[in-house]
Amino acid sequence: MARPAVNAEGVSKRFGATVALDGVDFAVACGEIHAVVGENGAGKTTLIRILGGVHRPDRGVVRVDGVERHFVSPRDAIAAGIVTIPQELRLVPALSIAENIALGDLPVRRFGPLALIDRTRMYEQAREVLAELDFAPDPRAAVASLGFAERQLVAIAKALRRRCRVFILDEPTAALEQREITRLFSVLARMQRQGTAIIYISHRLDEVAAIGDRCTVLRDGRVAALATRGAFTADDLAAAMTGGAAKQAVTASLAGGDPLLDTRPDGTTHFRLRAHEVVGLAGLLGSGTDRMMRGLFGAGNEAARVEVAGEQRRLASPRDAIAAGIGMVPGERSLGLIMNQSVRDNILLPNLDTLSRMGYLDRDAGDRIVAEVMELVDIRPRQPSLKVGALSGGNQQKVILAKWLARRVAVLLLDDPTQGIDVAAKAQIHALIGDVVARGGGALIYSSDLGELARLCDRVLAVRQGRVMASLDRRAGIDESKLRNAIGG
Amino acid sequence: ATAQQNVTIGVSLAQDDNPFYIAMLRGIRGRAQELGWDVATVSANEDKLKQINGVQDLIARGVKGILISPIDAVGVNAAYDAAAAAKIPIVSVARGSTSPNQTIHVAMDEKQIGRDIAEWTARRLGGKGKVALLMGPSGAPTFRNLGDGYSEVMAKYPGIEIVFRSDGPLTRERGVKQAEDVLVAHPDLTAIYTANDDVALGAMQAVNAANRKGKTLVTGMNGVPPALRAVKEENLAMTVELNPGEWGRLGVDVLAAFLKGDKVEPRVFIKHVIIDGANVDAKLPKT
Amino acid sequence: MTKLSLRFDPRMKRTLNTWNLAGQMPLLSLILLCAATAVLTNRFLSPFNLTNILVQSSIMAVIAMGMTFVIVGGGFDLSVGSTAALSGCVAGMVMLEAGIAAGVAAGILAGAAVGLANGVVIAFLNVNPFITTLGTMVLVRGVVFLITGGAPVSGESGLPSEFVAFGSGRFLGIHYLVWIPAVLLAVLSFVMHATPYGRRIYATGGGREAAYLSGVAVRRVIASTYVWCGGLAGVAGVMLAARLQSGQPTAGEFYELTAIAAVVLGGASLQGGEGTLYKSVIGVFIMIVLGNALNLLNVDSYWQRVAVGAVIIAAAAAERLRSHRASSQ
Amino acid sequence: MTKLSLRFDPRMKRTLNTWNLAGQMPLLSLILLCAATAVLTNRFLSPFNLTNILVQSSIMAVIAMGMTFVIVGGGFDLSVGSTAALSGCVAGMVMLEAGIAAGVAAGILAGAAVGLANGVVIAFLNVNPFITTLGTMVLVRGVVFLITGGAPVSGESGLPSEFVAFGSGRFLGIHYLVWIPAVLLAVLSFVMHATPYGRRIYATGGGREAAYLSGVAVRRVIASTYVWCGGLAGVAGVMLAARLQSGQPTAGEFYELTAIAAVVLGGASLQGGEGTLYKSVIGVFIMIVLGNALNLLNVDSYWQRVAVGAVIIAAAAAERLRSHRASSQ
Ligand SMILES: Nc1ncnc2c1ncn2[C@@H]1O[C@H](COP(=O)(O)OP(=O)(O)OP(=O)(O)O)[C@@H](O)[C@H]1O
Ligand SMILES: Nc1ncnc2c1ncn2[C@@H]1O[C@H](COP(=O)(O)OP(=O)(O)OP(=O)(O)O)[C@@H](O)[C@H]1O
Ligand SMILES: [Mg+2]
Ligand SMILES: [Mg+2]
Repeated sequence: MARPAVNAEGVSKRFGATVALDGVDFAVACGEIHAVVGENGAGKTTLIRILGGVHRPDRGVVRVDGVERHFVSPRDAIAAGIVTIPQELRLVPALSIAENIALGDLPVRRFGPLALIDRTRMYEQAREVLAELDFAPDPRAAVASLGFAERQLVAIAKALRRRCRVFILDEPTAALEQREITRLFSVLARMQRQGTAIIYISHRLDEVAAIGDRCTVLRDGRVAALATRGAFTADDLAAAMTGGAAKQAVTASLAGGDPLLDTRPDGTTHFRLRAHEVVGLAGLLGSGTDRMMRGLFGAGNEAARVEVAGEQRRLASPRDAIAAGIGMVPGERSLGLIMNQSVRDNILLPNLDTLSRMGYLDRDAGDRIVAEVMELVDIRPRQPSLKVGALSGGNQQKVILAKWLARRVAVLLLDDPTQGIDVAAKAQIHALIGDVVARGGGALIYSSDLGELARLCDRVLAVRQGRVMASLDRRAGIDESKLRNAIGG
Repeated sequence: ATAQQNVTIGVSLAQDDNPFYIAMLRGIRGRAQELGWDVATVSANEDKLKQINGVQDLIARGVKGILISPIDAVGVNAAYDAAAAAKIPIVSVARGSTSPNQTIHVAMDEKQIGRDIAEWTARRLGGKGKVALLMGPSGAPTFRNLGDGYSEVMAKYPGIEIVFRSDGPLTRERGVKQAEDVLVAHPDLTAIYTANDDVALGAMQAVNAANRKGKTLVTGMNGVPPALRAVKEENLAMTVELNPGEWGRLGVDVLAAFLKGDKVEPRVFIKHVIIDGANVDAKLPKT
Repeated sequence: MTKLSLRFDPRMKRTLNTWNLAGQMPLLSLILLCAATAVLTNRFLSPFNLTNILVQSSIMAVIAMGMTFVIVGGGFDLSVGSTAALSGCVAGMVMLEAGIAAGVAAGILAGAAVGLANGVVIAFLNVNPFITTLGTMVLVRGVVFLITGGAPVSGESGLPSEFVAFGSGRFLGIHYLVWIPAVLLAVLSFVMHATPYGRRIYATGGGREAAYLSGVAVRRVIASTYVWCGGLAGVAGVMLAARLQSGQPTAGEFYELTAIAAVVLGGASLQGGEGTLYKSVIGVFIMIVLGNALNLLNVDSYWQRVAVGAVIIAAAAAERLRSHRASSQ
Repeated sequence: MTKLSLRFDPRMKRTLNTWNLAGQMPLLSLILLCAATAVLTNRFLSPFNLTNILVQSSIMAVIAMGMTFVIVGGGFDLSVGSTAALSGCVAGMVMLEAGIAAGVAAGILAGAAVGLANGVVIAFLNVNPFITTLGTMVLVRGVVFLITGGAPVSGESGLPSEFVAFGSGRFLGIHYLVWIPAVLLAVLSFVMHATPYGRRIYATGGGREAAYLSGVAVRRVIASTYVWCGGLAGVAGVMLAARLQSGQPTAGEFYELTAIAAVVLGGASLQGGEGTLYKSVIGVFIMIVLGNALNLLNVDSYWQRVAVGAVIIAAAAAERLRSHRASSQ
């Protein structure tokens, strides 16, 4: 292997009592794609944040081209040619797409000492990099007007635009469709040929197996395995990550109970969810699945009129929906959780009414429920007083599910619930959905991963422009390619 | 028949939430009504720029003359300049200005009032004791002058010591709080000077609560009815009657004389009267 | 993790864990301040002065508790000073006509009504709380002057003597004025921490969208915090009228800034979702003890301002130490 | 999309697209206010009165521009009023000793120094901006009283006559005091919209973390906004001294609230990242025209407060119409 472009030697990092990294060695060479995988909370993000100048290691050193460097801020790392696409989307919603892409390095025209923004060039550059991803929004539109996955593309474009020697991607594909992923990979391949060192973090192990030259597996803050291309398969990685064999996802039960949720037969969006049934929503970026989901939860612009368990209901707010036995896991975690509050408070939030004893809160009952559901969902650490913001992504997602499981809702609306979640946690979440369905509930699930839908669902509805265009039934067989055709991908 | 075209005069108050100015405005309005004049009022709430702006607005409105209680002797001179430029007479009432464009000043002798209060207090104390000064808002010249007059006289009494001195807003609440604290620091305090009756009434409460009634004299200033009642009940040792209503009437009369073309002295003084147990009965509003 | 430990309030547990320094900065600042003053003047710890401090703090403590509701809910209220003045004057006017009980009730209701107006505009019309309550601050002050003609409200012969006596009276050796915030603190702490409603306030302030998607009626919760704030400002206004033996139309100026400062010194976040009633009260004590100390030490009133400004900043900086580790930037 | 259209500033384009209503609420409010007043009194549109309005707005406009920097950067500044008083007094004192130019420079520098202190504490010590600038507001006022002894600064025979003349003089028929904000508006708008530095302010206010990860020196940017704000408050303080023909230690009280109200009326978000200088100036005009109109109409000063409060809330509510669609709940 060539000389590393950047490497970490024996880096350790603690956050309070948590040891996020413990003596990790890591290196990436020019022209190499080095994948990093590991369970949620294994320390992947912490590692690349150290390389990117966000955190300073407690022990160990970072070298760039063999020279020891002590980055004080991301600015230093960027100046050294290390550019990162962070895991949590970091864009400025009020600024335009082009400004976000150029931020930190705005193109200027100089008039003597005066440097003015060169807007023409800024828009051109934005258009160019966005085109590489097959994405052509108006670069002058505000980022706030974009959907979650579209913002992900902008974040990628932003990093692509920086000429860099080391390119770090922290779960860039978590919310993306196959089409965008393919585009991204071809861009990465080109950069690789040009000699860029690439660090690629993902939970989609087949992806990793496909593009990684080498792969580091982190477990509990240590390097559990380091393998080169050809020497590992997705299953090997899963085994190394968890320290044992992973279960594959469940297959759904046989469908067909009483109708649980029936949208008004207003033509194109009509569908029905029955007990014991998992229905999928599939759609491309901007197809409106998220709006459909919010609408059903009473959080759309207009009240939803639906039949729940055979009863006509008007859902004007999430409160109405919850009262009708519906729970939703939103696509963005920050919408599902109050980050600076404890796991306990978050889980109890939708359950407060049931814990009210003549106006006051039954703490003991609350604690029992929290303990029970944390056990059931396997939230780690089992510490109800921990702030949710300090949990890893997978555990955060489980907390959102726990809120609704504690309430025993009949209908779960899940907007990309396994996005950014490790294989083991993903299997657990699938199992939990299975449990809900088994005890007579129903689930409506959107996923950016069509394979997941194909495995999980009894029926998948293909959505385009907010309308249900087709319905694929499990009995007729569902597979990824059929789905892709149905949604127009 | 001469007042067919109604004359409007402008009034610019330093504040609109102080009983003194409220009473003064009432006097102005009363006298103006007798003359068949209209009154346009603006209030600055102790903001100098706002006072200049208000006077400009009055000029824009086309008033024939302006009565102003300037917040500062220099700071609002631009208002006087603007009036002069528009050839409108501008009469200071109560507070005064250094502006050459001030037409007339209907004034009180602030330093002299301060001296009179001090003399009265010193006599009562027999030339011995500890005194606290609760003065007016920082930077307001009237209250600085009052305090200076007061301190000047007290300096002549070796037996009297000023142990506390503080600026603050003219509110009853502040009177209570600061008097409470001073009485902790100096339990043997013999007199509290206050710049205003509201402060005095607050200080008086603290004195009574500390069981110092009669032992710590509280003096007021302005002569508002509740203060007169307190003097009557011997809770307040004395206050000074300024009769702001009368003051306002005088201001209108002076302006009227000037507009008629009569000769008026540039400074017209209003009398102040010390009110204590001896003469309070005559001053109490009849019930 | 044993079954037993689950029965503890996690909040209490966290507090215990970190008692030593973090989270208790406001209390430490207060103790430091008191100790320094006690060293400089022996009168500070006299029973008489301690009583003073309690009484002086009482009114602001009630206002700061109301402000805590609003700030925890993610809002802001500049109108509390004007509201207190309104309540005091309304209470006085009604009292002179219809007796003490009616007066007190009217005063508190007037405050709650202002709070309701604020709450509706802010929560349901989505107007910025800063600008809304700035508007009500000015507007309500105008209303106070209009109804009183700018003159203090005390009638011909003063407010009813029982009411005036209440302003300086004691029960078990403690002023009534001090009992009120003490009882309110106990009751309201229960509301904030032990009722579903209280938890919803924290949730709404901590993440409005997430709370909404969890079925919290966020608008109603937000509006309700302003009603608390207005109602408590009303209580404070009535207390103030008792203490000043009159309804004072000019009372309460700058109360809003003092109250917000106290709440922030008590560790609340103006982002919402954080804050504790008793710590806000500690914040009030810091402000009041500081003023008391400077008066006792006969510090020049100009230097007093310098000292107050410096201490506010220093106390806030000390409080930052606590959250320093928590925030990465 | 043609090549040509790319050359437009997108902001302008966006503004044009939505000109009809959204985004121009402040201007519409102002026009409505002017129209209503003009109907009620024919004196409103007299040249004398229009000049009045311009001069009256000038000083607050300068302060509001500084406040816009801070608010766009995600901050808050309560200390501008005290800072303006400090600058006016420092300018006066230095001017009496060392001439006009030195005085003006000293005044502005004093303001910038206060801003720098605020900025360092807020950006680098991470202390809450509300509490920090509340502290400086009180502290700086104390300093002003200390250096002036509480008395206005005008020397034995007044400030230099050229300086006083400047306060009422004109150039091309327009007051100098009006030229200053006009020129500043042009220059500073350019800074905010056409330079990378300006965009970094928006980015920092709109998403501090994102800006930080993009390599923006967020702390330096934030600190710099306070320096602008302090420096511009310094300019305003010097203008005020010229207008008041003296340095006034008590000047500038409540300016902070008026300035913040103007900026928010101009559509800025107290969350940061949004706001435009010229709209903040429109916000100032709304406040000043309102006062002017009420004076011309001889509205009682108590009713004036009621009207000002109501209009502030109404204008803010109108401005909400714009962003209404954006907020989902
Ligand atoms: N700022 C922080 N404060 C406290 N704990 C933290 C912080 N950042 C990370 N951690 C903890 O460090 C551990 C490693 O986190 P890290 O984000 O690196 O995991 P990850 O491998 O990226 O997980 P994921 O797949 O969920 O993104 C976790 O236990 C996490 O809770
Ligand atoms: N999001 C963040 N995560 C972690 N640390 C942060 C973050 N934001 C700021 N910091 C801390 O702030 C410090 C300074 O940040 P920043 O680069 O904004 O300051 P600066 O003064 O502009 O830079 P410099 O001092 O290097 O010139 C960094 O060293 C870092 O520790
Ligand atoms: Mg991660
Ligand atoms: Mg740095």
